[in-house]
Amino acid sequence: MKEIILKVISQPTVGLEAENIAPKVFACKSSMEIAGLPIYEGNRERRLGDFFDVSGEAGEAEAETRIVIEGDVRLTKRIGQGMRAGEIHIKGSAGMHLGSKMRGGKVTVEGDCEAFCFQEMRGGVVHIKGNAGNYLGSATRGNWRGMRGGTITVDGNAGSEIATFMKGGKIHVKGDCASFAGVHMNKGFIVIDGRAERRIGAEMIGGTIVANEVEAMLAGFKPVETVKAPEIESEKFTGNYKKYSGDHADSRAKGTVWVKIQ
Amino acid sequence: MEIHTDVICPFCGTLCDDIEVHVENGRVMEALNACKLGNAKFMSMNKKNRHIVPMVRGEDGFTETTIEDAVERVARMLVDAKKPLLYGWATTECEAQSVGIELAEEVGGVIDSCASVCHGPSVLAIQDVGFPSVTLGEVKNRADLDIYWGSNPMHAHPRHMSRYSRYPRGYFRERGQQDRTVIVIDVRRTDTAGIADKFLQVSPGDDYELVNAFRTLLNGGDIPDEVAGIAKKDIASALELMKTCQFGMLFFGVGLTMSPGKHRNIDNAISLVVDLNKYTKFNLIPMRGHYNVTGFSEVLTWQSGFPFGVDYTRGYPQYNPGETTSVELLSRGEVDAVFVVGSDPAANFPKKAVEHLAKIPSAVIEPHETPTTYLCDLNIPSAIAGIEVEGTAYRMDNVPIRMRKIMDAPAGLYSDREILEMILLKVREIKNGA
Amino acid sequence: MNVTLITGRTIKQGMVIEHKDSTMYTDANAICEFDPDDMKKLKVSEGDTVEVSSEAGAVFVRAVKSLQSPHKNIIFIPMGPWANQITSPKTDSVGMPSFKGIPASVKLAKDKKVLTYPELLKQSFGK
Amino acid sequence: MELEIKNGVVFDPLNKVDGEKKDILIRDGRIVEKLKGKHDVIDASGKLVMPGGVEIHSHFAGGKETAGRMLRPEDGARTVYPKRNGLRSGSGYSMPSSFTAGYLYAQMGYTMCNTPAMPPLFARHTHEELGDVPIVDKSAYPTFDGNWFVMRYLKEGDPDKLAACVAWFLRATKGLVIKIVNPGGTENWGWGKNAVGIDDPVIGFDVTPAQIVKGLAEVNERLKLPHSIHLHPNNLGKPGNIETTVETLELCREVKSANARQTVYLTHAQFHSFGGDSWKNFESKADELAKYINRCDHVVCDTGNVTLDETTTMTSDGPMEYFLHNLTHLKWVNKDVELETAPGITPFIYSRKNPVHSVQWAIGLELALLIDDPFKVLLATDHPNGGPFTRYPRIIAWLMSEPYRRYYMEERVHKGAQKGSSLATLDREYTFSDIAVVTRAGQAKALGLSELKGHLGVGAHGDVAIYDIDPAQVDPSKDFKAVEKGFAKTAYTIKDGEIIVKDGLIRATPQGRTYWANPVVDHELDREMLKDVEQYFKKYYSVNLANYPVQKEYLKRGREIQIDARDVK
Repeated sequence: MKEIILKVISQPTVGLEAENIAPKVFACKSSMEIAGLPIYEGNRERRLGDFFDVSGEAGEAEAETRIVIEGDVRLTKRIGQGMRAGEIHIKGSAGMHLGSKMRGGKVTVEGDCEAFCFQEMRGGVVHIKGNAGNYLGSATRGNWRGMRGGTITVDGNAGSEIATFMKGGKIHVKGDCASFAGVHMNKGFIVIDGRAERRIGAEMIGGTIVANEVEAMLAGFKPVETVKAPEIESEKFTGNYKKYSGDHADSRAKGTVWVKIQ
Repeated sequence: MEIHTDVICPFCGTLCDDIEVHVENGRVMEALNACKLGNAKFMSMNKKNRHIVPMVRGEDGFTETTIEDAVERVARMLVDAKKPLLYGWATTECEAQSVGIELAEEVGGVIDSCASVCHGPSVLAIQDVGFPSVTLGEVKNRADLDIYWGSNPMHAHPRHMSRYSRYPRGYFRERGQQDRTVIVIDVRRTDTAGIADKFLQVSPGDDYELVNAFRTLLNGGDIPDEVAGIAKKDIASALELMKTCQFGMLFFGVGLTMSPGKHRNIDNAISLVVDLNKYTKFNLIPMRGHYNVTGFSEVLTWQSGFPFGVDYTRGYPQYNPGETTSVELLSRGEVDAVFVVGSDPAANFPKKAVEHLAKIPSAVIEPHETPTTYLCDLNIPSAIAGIEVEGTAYRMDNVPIRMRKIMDAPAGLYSDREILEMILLKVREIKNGA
Repeated sequence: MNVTLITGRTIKQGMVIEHKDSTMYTDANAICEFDPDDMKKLKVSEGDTVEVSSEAGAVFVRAVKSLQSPHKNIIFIPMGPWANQITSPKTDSVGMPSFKGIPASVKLAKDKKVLTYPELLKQSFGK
Repeated sequence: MELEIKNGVVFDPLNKVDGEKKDILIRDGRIVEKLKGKHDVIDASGKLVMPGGVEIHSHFAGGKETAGRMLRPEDGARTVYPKRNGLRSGSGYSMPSSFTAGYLYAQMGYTMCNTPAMPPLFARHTHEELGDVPIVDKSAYPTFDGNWFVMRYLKEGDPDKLAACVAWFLRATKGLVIKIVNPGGTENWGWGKNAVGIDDPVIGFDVTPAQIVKGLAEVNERLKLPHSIHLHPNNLGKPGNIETTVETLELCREVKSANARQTVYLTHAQFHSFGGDSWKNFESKADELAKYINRCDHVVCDTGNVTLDETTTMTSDGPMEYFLHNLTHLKWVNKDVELETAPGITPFIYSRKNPVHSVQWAIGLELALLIDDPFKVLLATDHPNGGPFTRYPRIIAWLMSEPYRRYYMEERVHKGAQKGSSLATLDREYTFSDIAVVTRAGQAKALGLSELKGHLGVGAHGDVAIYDIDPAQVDPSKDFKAVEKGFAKTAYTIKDGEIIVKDGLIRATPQGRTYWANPVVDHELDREMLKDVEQYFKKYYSVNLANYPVQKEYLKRGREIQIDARDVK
């Protein structure tokens, strides 16, 4: 795999839209060509090279291309949108819509990511070493088909409404999770190692959530049983867990939430 | 004396269209049928010292300028900006809103309305789960149960209950009030709660839990003895009223959209209403605040596909509230100019958002002095829509009504639409010249 | 005293929307409605200045006895520049700030002046 | 302004021109025999020339159309149209926004579009929005299915006032056509109920769907309206509904036509041609409907083709949309309109893998192929209900090519379509002339606007579509892809003699006309009827009568069709 390095020169306050920062677009291009790619600063079309020093070499194909971003790109949106293969490594924090509709490949973020990242993801592997913003791995506005595949791991905390309308794949949050984790979830798997704020699994009709601790369970969740060291979605968990079914606010509810008994 | 009948009140989303206004020598003498709010608006037409001339901020405060100069300044500000925000639009007519949308598209900006800090969450909820609704005449003719949740019409929509819900006689409700039951759900015992048959005092921020409890019970599940500060038996008995009525209505206000959970409160409430349709006829209507905030979302939707928070910076409409809405854009510092029409964000936005507004180039079209005219660099006063200018407005239930003109604006004042058209023309001139 | 802050519309405020340049506007908006029992607890009387603070900041407003009580531990400030000194800009990425249900605290500040909006804006934004 | 279109291969069925090489001359917006002076020339050699397309039934603008867009930002985000070449931007796959809809229709060669279900109370909205649909001429059909005045006069047996009242509503809403959607069912939906058979009672009004249909059909002819009643019968989309459909059509058999045309227009016939009694034994009854229509002269229908897309269903048939929502559990909009009607909306995904959807796909095509006279079966998808109007080129290709249909039957759709329909046995292939009928000439004729629209004879509007298809070179049966591509974007679209589209690109965006009917009845009768209207308004509507009628300002280029109906006394 070959590597292109983008070093941040500046980040304009109005932000950038940079769906062109993606392995598929970079593949087979020279660093000069890459620096010449359009990138959008508000309503102005600019060049990627105006904001990033480009070095290295892109691969012959999407799968052969790794992009390393050095610096903080919190204000750059849409990096890796729709990627199917290849790799993106951000050595800082990432902006909105990172990896949205991603189907494959690998994304690593050393810092945090903003809201609306990895929406409607279908495949690939994501590792966020800092915190993730609201709507991580969720559906876009109005869509009832959210994340369908792939895995996202967050070492820190995650914001509210992660995995809305989830239909598959896995999200693992090693820290805490704000409210409405897995709202309207249908299928898929969420694991929260820390504490989940209230309204976890709200309006879920399917899928599975495991949490170490919850602020409160909604009335629509019915305790089913207590299980010692359960195996959930082929993963082993240690300790005692209380299993709930819900959210029975919806008559079709077939979701499951497991909460560790402290 | 001129007597104008069937006048439309340009105040709240109830959009009463039965006002009789008496005008003598350019003064409003009376506004019959209007509520306190409407009356105050009509009477404010007699205010002295209205600004006629645009004002521009200089080193020593504001100085007067010509409309031509003001138009050119706004046009330049918009053309120079990389991401201008065009905000407001709830208190002007659809014809002006339409020009505003064209202007936003032309300058590649973001256009957003007061909906984003009012019923925007309701729209997000509708987009997730739908919107079983009716026009207000259906309520008047059929409803035997009206629920006001997180809304206080006695204060915000004073004639709502007398025109449509609590009091009127309808085709199938000949006895008026006697045929109807009213439930109020709120965090305080509001004045509206005072005239309700049943009041549920929900603990602040727990509305979602309460809806969840209603739905769970409705679906045959069980709930704890108390949810959201309300005893199970009270929840159950309110639910029984909902299930057994012939035609139920849920009117919900910003008490739900502004509380923790925001759009999810509405999302779940809508689902409750959908569920209730298995038992009886049940619908809902949001209590929209400003008289034409609904009209703006209609016009923007048929023109762009999306109802508020539309970002045209890429030349096509993009919509993602939470990203493309005003409070984020301002508090994240993502916009570099603000143009306000028919709104008062300096009064209505949290301080952090206003801080950025105060820093960047800004302009406002507004008939009166407001915190926003105080903070903006340029003010263009305009004629008052719905009184001095005719045009379309949409009621809270999306019914379009043509507002009447009942008096002339003071000489020298233009309508919002005319000013916007001048700016649009100037923008095109500048762009073509550049 | 720790309270939950609710902001919202009132009929009085609606009646002065076209008169923001007058003292009526300050009178209708720079107020804080209390549950009467809470007022007793705080030793606040009608018309006293109180300081309300939240994570976002602090503001001085006049105490008013709520006519829509009881609402223990809940205070109400009409929407406007005063309330918005202390409302939260946090929108949970949905566009809507938190105007209701905000954790806040109140204390009596008898000798403090309630600012008019130009004074308030000048103080907050330097303009 | 003069224009000569030279050497094109012209299909103009209303003037019996069938693929002849012919020049079309346009002066001052109208087709003429001779030009006077200097003029532009379009060389249409080797190209297909047809009158501008006429869309008789498409939900492209109006209150529920906008509610549908608002409901589905995900549909908006799916397809976006950037601002360019002086055109406005827009969005929407199944439900394009207003400017975009006008551009897309013009690019396909359409020059008139009619929006078929306007709740009278929302007429102002519809006209505001129509003003933002550029290029095409247009009209709107106000709905009368649950109109309280109509039901009251039917019950009281007062056909004169009924006629006067319908005339008043057309005038007040600036509407062209009497539209009926699920008669009686939309009023019953006010109580969460429906009317599934034509004799079901309407709660609180003591009338039946049959009375509403028959009564309005008679009024329609007494008022001598250009079009017949435009009918969406009870029981749409339910297995076995063919019975209701035929019964409903039969109600209008004896009604005497005032304008020598059909007395009932059955819209989206596909949705009304279902057999079986559940989704399990669901089957096509297109043959039965076709047989009926072939036998009689009082019915014209459109197909209501299903195009196998993800779309947004929207109709004034509120109970049907609720039914659909309960099948799919997808988000659902309902919008009952006081004293009038009850629209609903829900997204729908027609899947090629689904046997029912595949049969529905087949039914639309069967109808077109089984009904002998193409003037009796027009092409429409009930946009966006069966699929977006942008799929018309594909439907045209299906109709013209048996191999293309066979390919779909065998490779693309569920095998259930072979069992549940007769499509596999049909080898009829539409000619270009047939296509000209089902996309323009037939529509214009059925609408009663064939003096001006749908043909290229002298006096007609100078609306012409020129397609890059050479009938001498292209065999539609084999080259179906070329047909599909050719009909997607015109080489030229000419509207009122002005070149609007060239090589598929929009070059001008004039404002089209809005047609509306104004039947003038006896003055005394009108006054008597208005007294009732005033009383009802005060008591039951939520707006004042004075604020109800649509002001002329809302029609940017209104065209009143005044009709002398003073013999209605």
